[in-house]
Amino acid sequence: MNDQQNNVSPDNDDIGEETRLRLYRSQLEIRQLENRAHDMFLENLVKGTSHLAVGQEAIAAAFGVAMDSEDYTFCTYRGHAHTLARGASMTGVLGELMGRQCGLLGGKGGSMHLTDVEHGVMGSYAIIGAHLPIAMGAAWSAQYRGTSQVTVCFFGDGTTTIGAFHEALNMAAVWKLPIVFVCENNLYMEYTPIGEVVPVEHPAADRASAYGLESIIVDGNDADAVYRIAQKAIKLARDGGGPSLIEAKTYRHYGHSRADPGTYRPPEEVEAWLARDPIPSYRARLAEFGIGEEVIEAMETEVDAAVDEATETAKASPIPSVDIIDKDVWADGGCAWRN
Amino acid sequence: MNDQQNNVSPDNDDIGEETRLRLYRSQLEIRQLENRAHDMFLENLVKGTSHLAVGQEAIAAAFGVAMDSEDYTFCTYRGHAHTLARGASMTGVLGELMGRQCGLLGGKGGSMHLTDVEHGVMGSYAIIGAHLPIAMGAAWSAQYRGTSQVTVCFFGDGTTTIGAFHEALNMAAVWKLPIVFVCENNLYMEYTPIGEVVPVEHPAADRASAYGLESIIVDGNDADAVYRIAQKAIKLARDGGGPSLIEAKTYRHYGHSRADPGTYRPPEEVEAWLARDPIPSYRARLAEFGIGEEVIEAMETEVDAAVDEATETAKASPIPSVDIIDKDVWADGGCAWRN
Amino acid sequence: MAKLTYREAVAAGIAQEMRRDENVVLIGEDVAAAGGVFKATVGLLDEFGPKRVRDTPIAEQAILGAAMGAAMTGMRPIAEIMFSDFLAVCWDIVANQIAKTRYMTNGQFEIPLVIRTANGGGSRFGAQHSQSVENWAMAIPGLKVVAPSTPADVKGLLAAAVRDPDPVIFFEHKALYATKGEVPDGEYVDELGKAKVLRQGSDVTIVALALMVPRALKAAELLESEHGISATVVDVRSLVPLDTQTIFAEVEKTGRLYTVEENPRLCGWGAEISSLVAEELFYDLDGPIVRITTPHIPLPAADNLEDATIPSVEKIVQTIRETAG
Amino acid sequence: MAKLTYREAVAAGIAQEMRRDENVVLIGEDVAAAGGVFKATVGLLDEFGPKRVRDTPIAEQAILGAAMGAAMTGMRPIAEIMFSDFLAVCWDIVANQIAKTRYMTNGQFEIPLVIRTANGGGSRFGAQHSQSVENWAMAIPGLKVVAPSTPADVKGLLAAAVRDPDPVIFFEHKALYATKGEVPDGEYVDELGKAKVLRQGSDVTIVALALMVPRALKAAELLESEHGISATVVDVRSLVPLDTQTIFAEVEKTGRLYTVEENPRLCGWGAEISSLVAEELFYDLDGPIVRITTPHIPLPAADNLEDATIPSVEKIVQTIRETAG
Ligand SMILES: Cc1ncc(C[n+]2csc(CCOP(=O)(O)OP(=O)(O)O)c2C)c(N)n1
Ligand SMILES: Cc1ncc(C[n+]2csc(CCOP(=O)(O)OP(=O)(O)O)c2C)c(N)n1
Ligand SMILES: [Mg+2]
Ligand SMILES: [Mg+2]
Repeated sequence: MNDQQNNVSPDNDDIGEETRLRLYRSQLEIRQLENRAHDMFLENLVKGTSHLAVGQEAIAAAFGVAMDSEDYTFCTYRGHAHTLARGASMTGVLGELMGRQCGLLGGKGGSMHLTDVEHGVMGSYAIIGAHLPIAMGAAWSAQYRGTSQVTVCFFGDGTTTIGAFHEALNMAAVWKLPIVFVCENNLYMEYTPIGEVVPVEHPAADRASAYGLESIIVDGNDADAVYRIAQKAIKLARDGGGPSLIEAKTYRHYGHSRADPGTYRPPEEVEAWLARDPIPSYRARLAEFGIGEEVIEAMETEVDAAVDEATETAKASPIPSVDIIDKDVWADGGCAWRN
Repeated sequence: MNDQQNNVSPDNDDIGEETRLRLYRSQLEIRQLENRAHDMFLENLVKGTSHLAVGQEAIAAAFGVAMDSEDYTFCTYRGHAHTLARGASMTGVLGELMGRQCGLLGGKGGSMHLTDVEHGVMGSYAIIGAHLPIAMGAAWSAQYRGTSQVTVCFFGDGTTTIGAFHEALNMAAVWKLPIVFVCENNLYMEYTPIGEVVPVEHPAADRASAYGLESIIVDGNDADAVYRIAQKAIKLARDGGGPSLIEAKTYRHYGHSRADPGTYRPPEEVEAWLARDPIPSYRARLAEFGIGEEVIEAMETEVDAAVDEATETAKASPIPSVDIIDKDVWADGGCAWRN
Repeated sequence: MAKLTYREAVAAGIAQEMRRDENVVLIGEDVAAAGGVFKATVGLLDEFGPKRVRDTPIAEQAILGAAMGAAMTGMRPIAEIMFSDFLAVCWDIVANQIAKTRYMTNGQFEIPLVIRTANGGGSRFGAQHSQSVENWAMAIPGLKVVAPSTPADVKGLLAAAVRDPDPVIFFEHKALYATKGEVPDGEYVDELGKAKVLRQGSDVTIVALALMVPRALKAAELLESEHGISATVVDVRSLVPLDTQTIFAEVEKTGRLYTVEENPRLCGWGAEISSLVAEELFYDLDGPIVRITTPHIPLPAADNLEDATIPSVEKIVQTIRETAG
Repeated sequence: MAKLTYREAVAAGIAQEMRRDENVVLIGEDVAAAGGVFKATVGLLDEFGPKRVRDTPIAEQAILGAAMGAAMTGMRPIAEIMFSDFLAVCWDIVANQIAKTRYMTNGQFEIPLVIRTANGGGSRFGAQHSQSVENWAMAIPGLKVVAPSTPADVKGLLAAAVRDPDPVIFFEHKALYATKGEVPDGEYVDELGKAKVLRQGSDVTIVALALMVPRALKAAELLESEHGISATVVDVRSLVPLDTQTIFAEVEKTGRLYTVEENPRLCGWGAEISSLVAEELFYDLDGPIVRITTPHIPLPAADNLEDATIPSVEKIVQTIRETAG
C-alpha cells in the first residue's frame, strides 16, 4: 500500500510553479466545461445522455500534465475530462455533445465516444470494461514497435467486477506492457454503492496482487498527489518496468448521468465530499506556494472566456449533413457491403 | 496460505477405514475407466475428442466422497472423473464417449458434456470459464430456497485468466454463496505452461485475496489431504460461511486431449510426477493403515470387472436413433420454432 | 382496464408473476434500490424485498450465469441486461450455455428463465447503446424471442415468458417506455408465438416488430389516405416461436410482403420471413418482397443522423408507394 | 503449383504476409510453440520468433482487445480464436468495439486486423465446438466476413484479408483442414468480395460456402448424372462484401436459387441472399427459392446424429430433385 502524502513545503517544491499552474488550469477547464454542458442539458441543447466528471477533475488533469504528447489515453463514457486534459478542443467536445458538425466525431459518436487521435485520445468507450483490453493492445503495440509511448487507461470502481478487467490486467502483467490502469473510485457504480458489489475494501488496489502488482491508493482529489503517482507509474512503464494499477479515491458531484439526480447518496456523504472539492483546495495551495491572486484570477477569466467562446462556436455550428451517415463504415470511406 | 500436511498416524486416524476404502475405490474406478477410454480411442471406438484426468483422480474422488448426495457438481470437458465420482454409471459414461444410446446424454452431448442430474452432476462445460457463473447460480438457488446443498465447481489452472472466473468469484463472495471453487492446477493450459500466461506463482490461490477469501493450496495427488480440505470448505459453505477457492496441485499423465501426445513437457517433469502417482501411493497408505492386501486386491478385481462389464454393455448398445435429433430443444420435447 | 405506460407494464407483469410464484426473482444492475435505469422495475424492491429483487455487480456473465444455474435448480429467474448491446459481453452464456444445455443433456434440464433487455434506438445514445439485436437472438437455436410493442403486450407476454419452461429473451424497446396504453386489470397472461393482425388491408402486407409497429400503422394510414394503398399490418410480437400461420395467411391475401426491421440489414429477422415466404408462398406472391431496414451501418448519435437512419414513417410510406404499383 | 493441405495453406498465407510486412503479427492460444491445436500455424514461431508469434492466456477478450489496440496504432495483427464458438466470449470486442469504432469516431481509425477461427461441424465435438457462426459475423455492420473452401482460396484470401484496411473475420472450416489442393507458388493474393462460379448449369443455381461447397459440387454431379438436372454451383467465399453481381447473374440464367448453409436455419446467410433475390430478381425467378440448412437446433455429438444434421450430399440432391421440377 502506498498512501500518498504531501510532505512538501513551498521551499521544497518538487512540482514547481509552471506545472502547478498547468494542473490548475486543466482542472478549471474541465470544471467549467462540464458545468456548461450541464447547463446546456437543461436548455435541451445537449441530447442523448452525458456523464459529468465534476469533482473528479484532479485525476484527468494530473495525468494529462504528466503524459507526453505521444502517449495514449483510453477512457469511458465519463470521458470529457480525460479528452480535454490531453488538449482536445472545447468546441469539439461541446459540439459533439450537441450533435453538431464541429463535434470531435462530427456528431456520429455522441458524448460517450469522444475521440481525438491527434491528441492521443484513443477513444471513449461506453461498454464497461471493453477498453481495458483495447488499451492493453495499444500498449503492446508501443512495446512491439519499440516506441517509448505509454498508455493510460481510466475506468471506474464498478468496472473492477467485469471479466474484461481481469483479462486485461493479467495479460498486461504477463507481457510487462507499458500501461497505467487508473481506477477512479467514486464510490458508486451507477446508483449502487461499490461496497455492495465488491467483497474487498479497495476494489482495484486490493486486487493488484492478483496480477503481481503493487497496491497503490491515492487521494484523487489532490492533483499534486495524483501527479506524483502518475509520474512514477508512467516512468516505470516507459522504462520497461511494466504496468501499474492505481486506485484514486474521488467523488462525483452530479448524479451518474443526465437522468440521475443522485438522491440515493446520503447528504452527509455528499457534503463531506463537496468540502473536499479538488478545485478550491488546489487554488488555496497555489496561494500557499506563493502564486499571486492576480495570476490565478487572470487564468480563471481566460478559462471562462474560452468556454464561452467554445459554447458560441458550437452553437453556431450547423447540424451534420445526413450525407455522413453513409460514410466511414469502411476504410474506403463508404458503407457498401455488396457490389 | 494453508499447505496441507498428513500428520496423522494409524493410531490417530481422522478419516477412518471405510472412507479410505471409498476414496481408493473411487480413484481406481476413475483410473481404470479413463484408461479404458484411452484404449478405445486407439480402437476408434471413442469418437470426437476426449480429455482424460489420469493422474488427477484424487481430487475428484475426495470431493465425491466428501459431498452429500444432494450437492451439486459442475465440471469441465475433463469431467469423466468428477462425473463418476458422484456415482454416475460407467456404462453411461463410456456409452456417451462412444456415441451410443446408453450414453448419459443418449449420444447427443459427447464426452465434453457429461451430465447426470440424478447424481447431482449438473453438467460438464466445454467453454472455458462458463460454468463458474452457472455453478454460482446453482449455489445462489440453494441459498434462496433454503436448502443445505453445496455446489462444487472444478476447473483448471488455465481457467483463472478468463473473465468469467473473476465475475463468478466476485459475486459468490459478495453474496456469500455456498460454493467451493476447486482449481486443479496441472501446470498446463493446453500445451502452454501456466507460468507463461499468469504473473503469479499460484494462479488461483494468489488471487483468493482479491475476493476476500483465504489462500488455500493442497496436494492434489493426496486424496486424504484433499478430503480434509474438502470437508472443511463444504462445511463452511453449508454453515453459511460463503465460498472457498482451493488450488490443488496435480498433473495429467496423458496429453491435453486425444490429439495430443504431450511431448512439450520436459521428461524429468513427467517422470517426477509419475513417481507421485496418486493411486499407488494411496494403496501404500491403505497398507500403512492396516488394511489387508486381500481387501485391496478384491476391490481392484471388482473395479476391473465393473469396467469390463460397462465396456461390453456400452459396446453392445445400439447407436442412437436419428429420431432424437429433433427432440428436446424445447421443454415440450420437440424442436418446432414455428407453427 | 387501466392505462399504463410501457415501463409500468414491465413492473406490473413482473409483480403479477412474483406474487403468484415465489420462485420468480429479479436480478440485474440497479434493478432494486434504483428501480432500474429505465425505471421499469420501480416498486418491486419495496413489495418483494432484497432477497427476491437483487442488485448485482457489473458482471453480465455472472448475472446470466446466476440466472441459468438458478433456473436449472428449480427457480424462475428474471435477469435484466440493461441495454441489449451488452448481450455481447455475456453472449457465451446466452448462446452457448442457456440455449444449448437442455438439448446437449438430452433433456435433463429445463431452463425457465427470462432475460429482459432494453433494445433499439431513438434515444441519441450512439452505436453502443442503441442497437436492435433481436436478430442475434433469433439466430440461436434454443432461445425464444419476444419483442412487444404495446403496454398490454408487455404485461401479457412477460407473464407468458416467465411461465414458459424455456429461456426467453424479452426485448423491451427504449423508445416505447414512455408510451401509454390500456392494460387488462387483474391476472393477465398472453401466449408466446402469436402474431397480431392490427389492421386489415387488401394491397400489401406489412410485417413489423416493436417500435416499427406504431410506425407501420401510421404509414398504413397515410398510404390509405394519401396514396390509395390499402395495407395490412401484422405485429410479429414473437420471433421464436414464429407465427408463420398468421403471417402467411395475410401475405396470401395481399400477395405482397413488406418487412419493417430496426435491426441493420444483413441477416435480420425480415430476411428469415422473406426467405420463408419466397420458399413456401412463392406462387401467391404478386411482386417482390421488400425489406425496409436500418441500413447495414452502426447507428450514428446526433438527432438528425439517427432519425435519418432508423426506418421512419416517411421511409415506409415512400418505399411502399414506389414499389407496390 | 504446389499441393498443400488447407491447414498448410493457412500457415503459408500467414508466412507470406509476415515476410512482407513486419507489422503483421500472430497471437492466440497455443499458436506459437504448439503450432495451433489444428496445426495450422506450424513453423511460424521458428521462422518469425516469439515477438511476432505469441502464445496468450485463455482470455479471448484480451486477445481481441490486444489485436484491436494494436491495429489502431499501426500494426496488422492476426488473432486466432481457436473455435468459432468462442467468439461468443469476446463478442463485445468483435461486434461493439472492432466493428463500430471507425464509424463512431468519424473515420479517425483504421482497424486492419484479421480474426482467424475454426468454424463448423463434422468432428463429433458436440454443440459447443462445432457451430457454424458465419451468420453471426455477417449480421454485424463494420465486419468483413470470409470463408474459403479450398487451400488456394485460404492462402489468397488470407493474404487479402491481412492487407485489407478493415477488420476481417476469417472462418476456416475444421472439416477441411486435411483436404489438399493446388496452391499458386510465390506471392499470391486474392480479392475479397468475389464469388466463384465453380460449375455452370442450366436448371438451378446452388449457392454454397466452405464445407458446403464440395458437397454442393458433388450433389451437382449426381443431379446431372442421375436425375438430369443441370446445376450451377457458386462458392460465395465472402459474405461481406457480398458479390451479388456474380450470384445474381447465375440466378438470372437458371431462374432457380438454392442456398446450402451449415449455420442453423434462422437468420442464416442464405436468408439474406434469398431476400435479396426475392426483392431484386423476383421477376427472373421460375420457382421458389429453397434454403437447405442445418435445422434450427444445437448440433448433436454422436457420429450418426451429426451426419444426419448437417446438410449432406444426399440431402442436397434430394431437396433439389423434389423441388426443381
Ligand atoms: C457491460 C456494461 N454493463 C453495464 C453498463 C451500464 N453502466 C454504464 S456506467 C455504469 C456504472 C459504471 O460504474 P464505474 O465503473 O464505477 O464508473 P463511473 O460511472 O462511476 O465513472 C454502468 C453499470 C455498461 N455501460 N456496460
Ligand atoms: C473460451 C475458451 N477458450 C479456449 C478453449 C480451448 N481450450 C480447451 S481446454 C483449454 C485449456 C484449459 O486449461 P486448464 O483450465 O488448465 O484445464 P485443463 O485442460 O488443464 O484441465 C483450452 C485453451 C475453450 N474451450 N474455451
Ligand atoms: Mg464509480
Ligand atoms: Mg491445466
